[in-house]
Amino acid sequence: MFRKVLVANRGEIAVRIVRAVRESGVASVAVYSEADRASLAVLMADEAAYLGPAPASESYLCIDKIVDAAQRHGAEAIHPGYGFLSENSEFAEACEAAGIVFIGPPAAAIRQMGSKTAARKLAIAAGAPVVPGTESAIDNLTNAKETARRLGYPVLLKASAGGGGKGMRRVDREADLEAAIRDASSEALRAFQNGEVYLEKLVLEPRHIEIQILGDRDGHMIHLGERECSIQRRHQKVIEECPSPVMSEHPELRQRMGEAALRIARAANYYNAGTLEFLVDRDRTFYFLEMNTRLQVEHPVTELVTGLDLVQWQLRIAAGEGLTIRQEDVRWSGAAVECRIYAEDPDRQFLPSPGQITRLTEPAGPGVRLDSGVYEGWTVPLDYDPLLAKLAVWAPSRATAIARMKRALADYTIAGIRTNCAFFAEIMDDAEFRAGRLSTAFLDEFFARRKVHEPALETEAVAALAAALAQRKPTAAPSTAPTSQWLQTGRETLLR
Amino acid sequence: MFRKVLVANRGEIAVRIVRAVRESGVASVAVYSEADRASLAVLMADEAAYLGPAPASESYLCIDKIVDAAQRHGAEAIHPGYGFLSENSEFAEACEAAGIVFIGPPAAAIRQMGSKTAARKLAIAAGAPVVPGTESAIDNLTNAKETARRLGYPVLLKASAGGGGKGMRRVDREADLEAAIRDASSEALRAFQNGEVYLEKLVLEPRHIEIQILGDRDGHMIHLGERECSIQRRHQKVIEECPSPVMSEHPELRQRMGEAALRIARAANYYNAGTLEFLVDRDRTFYFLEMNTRLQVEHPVTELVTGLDLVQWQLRIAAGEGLTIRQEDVRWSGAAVECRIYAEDPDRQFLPSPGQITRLTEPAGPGVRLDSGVYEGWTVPLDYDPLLAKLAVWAPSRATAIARMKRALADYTIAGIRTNCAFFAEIMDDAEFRAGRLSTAFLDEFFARRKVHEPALETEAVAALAAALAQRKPTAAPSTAPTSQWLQTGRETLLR
Amino acid sequence: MAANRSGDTVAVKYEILIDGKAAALSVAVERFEYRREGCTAIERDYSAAPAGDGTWSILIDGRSYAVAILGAGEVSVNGRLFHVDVFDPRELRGRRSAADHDGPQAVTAPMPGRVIRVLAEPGQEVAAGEGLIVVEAMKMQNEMKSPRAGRVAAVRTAAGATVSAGDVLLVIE
Amino acid sequence: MAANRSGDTVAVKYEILIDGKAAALSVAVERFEYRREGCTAIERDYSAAPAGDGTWSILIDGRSYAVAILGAGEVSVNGRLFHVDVFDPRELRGRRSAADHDGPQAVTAPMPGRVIRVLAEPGQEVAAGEGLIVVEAMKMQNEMKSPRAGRVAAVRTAAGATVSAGDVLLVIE
Repeated sequence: MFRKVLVANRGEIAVRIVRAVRESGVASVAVYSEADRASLAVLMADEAAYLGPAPASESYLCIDKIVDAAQRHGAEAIHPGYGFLSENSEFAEACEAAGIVFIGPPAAAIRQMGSKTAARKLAIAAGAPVVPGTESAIDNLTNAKETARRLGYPVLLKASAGGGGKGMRRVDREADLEAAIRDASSEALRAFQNGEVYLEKLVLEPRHIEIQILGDRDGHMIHLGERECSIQRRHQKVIEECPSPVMSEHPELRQRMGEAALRIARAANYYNAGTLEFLVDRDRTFYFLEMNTRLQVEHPVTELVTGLDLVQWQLRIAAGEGLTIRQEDVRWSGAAVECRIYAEDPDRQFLPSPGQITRLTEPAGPGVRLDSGVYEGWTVPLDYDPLLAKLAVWAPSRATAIARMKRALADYTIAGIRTNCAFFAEIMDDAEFRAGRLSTAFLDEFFARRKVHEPALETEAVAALAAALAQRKPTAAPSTAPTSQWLQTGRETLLR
Repeated sequence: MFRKVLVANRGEIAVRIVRAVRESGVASVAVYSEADRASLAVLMADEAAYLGPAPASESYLCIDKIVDAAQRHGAEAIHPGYGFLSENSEFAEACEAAGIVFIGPPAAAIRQMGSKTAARKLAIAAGAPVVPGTESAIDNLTNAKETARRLGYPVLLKASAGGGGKGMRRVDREADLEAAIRDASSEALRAFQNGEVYLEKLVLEPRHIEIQILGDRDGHMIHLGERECSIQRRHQKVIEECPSPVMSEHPELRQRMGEAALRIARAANYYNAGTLEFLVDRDRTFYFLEMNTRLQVEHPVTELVTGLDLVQWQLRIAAGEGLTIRQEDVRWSGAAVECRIYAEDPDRQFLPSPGQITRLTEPAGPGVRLDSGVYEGWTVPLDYDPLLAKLAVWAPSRATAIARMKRALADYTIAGIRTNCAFFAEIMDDAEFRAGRLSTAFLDEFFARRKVHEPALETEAVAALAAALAQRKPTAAPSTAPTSQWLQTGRETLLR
Repeated sequence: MAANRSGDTVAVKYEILIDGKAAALSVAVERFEYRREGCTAIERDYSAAPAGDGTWSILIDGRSYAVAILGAGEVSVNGRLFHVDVFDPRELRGRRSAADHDGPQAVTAPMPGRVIRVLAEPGQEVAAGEGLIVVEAMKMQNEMKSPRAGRVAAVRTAAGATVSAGDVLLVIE
Repeated sequence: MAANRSGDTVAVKYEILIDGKAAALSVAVERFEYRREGCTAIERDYSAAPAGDGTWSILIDGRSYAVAILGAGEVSVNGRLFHVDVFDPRELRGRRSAADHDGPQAVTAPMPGRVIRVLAEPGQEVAAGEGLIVVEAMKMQNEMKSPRAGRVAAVRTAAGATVSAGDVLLVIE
């Protein structure tokens, strides 16, 4: 095992990895931008290295600064987390060139899977089904229009270098195609320094289900089953679970998708942890979408049902140890659900809500796992993704897991900024969600059918009473100046 | 299932039960004394009932007040938790008499096991080995001296109604017997309103291992394996784990003790959850000690390795549901360790440290379970047991669990009062503990061999620097007036 | 108890705007009255105990409410959110009229962030819903659209500028 | 940074009592010197960033220290506890002499709690280690023993009394 590992990331995932490194008896080095000087990861790590100003382009995306930090601190390996440089093959190569182990797959596999079009070709060659679409990036509008007509609207624009829904646009009519290509391409350029976009047939109301795989450098590879990630907003997952409700009804689907995933990963000579994303339509036909050549945000739900620690396995595999788990050893027990806690306002089109956390009370107790990157007094920077924490629960059954999640959400208090906790509590009560009838259209449909239940008048009165009491106790609440501003802005927004 | 359940307890266990009740879709009623008006359990429960002044004798020990509260609030059942009235057969009878379900075993079993001497007789009849000692309570000094001589010193004085080490004394010489009986008896009287004490041979350096059992009202009963609880101070468990290191080496012992436990419990016509405590000597000979006819403080370690929720099963069984788990269904996976976080000062003979918690940062993340009864700003009353929270961890192996516990302890910050967190961190590093060489003498031996490792001078300097910086920021630390007083007292104590 | 500590013995009256609905609250020592438009008023005895900074345990007839003041007018009661503003009458009237005047109208930043693009110039005629300014925060872009048809009277920001929630970015007349 | 904010540009000197050992600390802007009895002094550049109330992140040459002020002179550094008192020189001298005088000596409560029994009377001769008073808190009894042989000069409490840590319960002379 390594003696020292540098964690090239920030926020909750940096904390999660620092913890795994510590639990493996290895020293950890956190990195930080100006905005993250006192981040939780910096507090928890054994060492910390300054990268640069707040913008990621000057800190967390700087290959040279990170490799230099690893060398200065004598780190033998670098864990990239997710996002930032995690799927950047130049970074993986730069690490190896500097004699530092990149904790992830080989650079070649990252590059191949990093191009969605190349990944599609590989999957087709490996005999895995893919969504109909172009094999290559859009070069000019005429060809694009032609392809779109061939596939038939609606179509989906996606960034070749993409991920996390950035550079992605649904296009319903040819008239919108040009503008959509412009926006998607410029967004992709900003996000991935690569403006290439391509076209895909839009599969209607599919489930988004992904397969976790894990392999060692000697070619032994297994799958750890699926994660249902259909509940998304702006192509960003917000709720994930394992098992997928559809797998509970049709267990053979897990095996079939698991085998398809392994075929594709083997074709790429893959090792370490990776995830293959699929769309599953109403007939349970599945299409390979893309491969994420890194740890996923939602990996905890897999850890909760399998009892395996993916990050600790990533470390062991990168250190050259063999994967000692055989496919038949993998057991899926109970049900896990995860909610992504974002600094955003679900009542106002999920607008980001950075700022200082003035008070924090976190959920705990039986079956609750919280992976958080914040603390009371921390100021959530506006420079990065709004993910504050991942709240995951495990229970013997999905129904109990949902009840437990509801309980945990009610125990979660984050003051000073807006979060989506109360929004998740509503979803936990939604009949469609409880029935496991999920698709990527879930949230749109939810908002359509959503009716805010009139609270008991006494409950409402208590809210008013507390607000009045708080006014008498200046210490209790922040100045109400921002209040009026926010609410006014809110009302205007709603008028639009 | 019930519609509403009253939780007749306080602190972390009241919170844990309220959570289980909520997750079962049942309404909860918390109870509170004057000292607990704003307790975490009151905050979390759907309803709350006032019992009386702070002293337990005027609140949590008042059968009539609690039964009355349950009736006023329309609760169909009462969960007693542990301690207080949990092993009081009159309470169980009073509930049934009032038409309220007592969530626990039948009153007869409580009464029978409540008298240690009766329990011994039952165990002997059931063919389970017991520690040599008297069958009956001490009536006069002469007989006591005679018995002690027969058993041979050292002997152990124990309260017939006892539990948690109250009214317990080790006696090494006849000269000390009289004083020991007086102290033990008066302590027992205060704790249990019953001054009866009896004599037992002291088994030297035994392991304290207990077996968890669970049975329904139709006579189906299973055991959920053991908990190793050897690490105790003042006969109070402080660290518990499952599996016991001795079981890992000798798996057949779990089965043998499990069967003995079931024999005894069946002989008492027991149902619901219960625990049978045994002493295990160096040759792995085990002796039945006593039965706790209630939920144990340390139940989480069993839940973590078996995946079963004991409190939710207690509710179902009390509601008349059958126990659907067969003995062969029970699986023990991985390793769990629990530390009892007390408001006490381990550097000063574990003196209690009540007071206000000025800041609280709780551990979380993979494999960490925290059952806590406190929050930031809460004032820990001096009227009750000093247990603040139970920190439990699960991991695939005992070694990883220990590393994880160390990590979690480092992430735990409780300001304003003293706790034993740093003390536990030391034990996690202890070679004997890591080797699993445990006995009830563990802590005494630990203190004997304990050497405080000189910190790096830079680390010490950082402590001084921070204290100096804090002085410039009055907000950061409480006034230093108490400081000097504490430290002075501390020095005097150490001079004694 | 909170009411006690604040030391007043007669009822204090507040005008409340709760999730957009107007209400009147009158708080005396451990007793309050609440009348909300369209509902019959309720009167209750209550006990309020502080439970950490910005948090209270409120008991009404044995029912337990855990209340947290989240700031920015947000109040959580047993995990349910309410947007509450507490005013004195004059302030409230002032607010309400502000909503429905139709002179020049400000387009304000809905969130803290950075201005990515300004899509309109002073003097330009814009249609209702036409894009005016793109603000980015936390990797999310948000296009400010014109609240109504009109003319751009002034642009108060520029590409690259950092803005706070509520800042006026542009004025339509 | 904390040093910066406190606004002083010259070094500030402190006398420290840390886990019973005396030390001298001199703090300048982002640089400190620490000399503890029996060790060679160390001098370091540091960065201190506040990380929530009473908590700091302190970086020294890339090494990260999470520091929490726990109150009552207790400081936690990466989970390790230190008992630290910060004095000015005069106060410190006063303290030290206090330890080893042999006039009347106070027996103080080691913890907040209630007095269960008083075992000695004024005027009574007591031996070193003889039990004087029993205090109970959180279900635990603690017997205060005589620090030395002597005579009970005064009893300052009674059975049933509630006491705070450090209260003088009894005086031996």
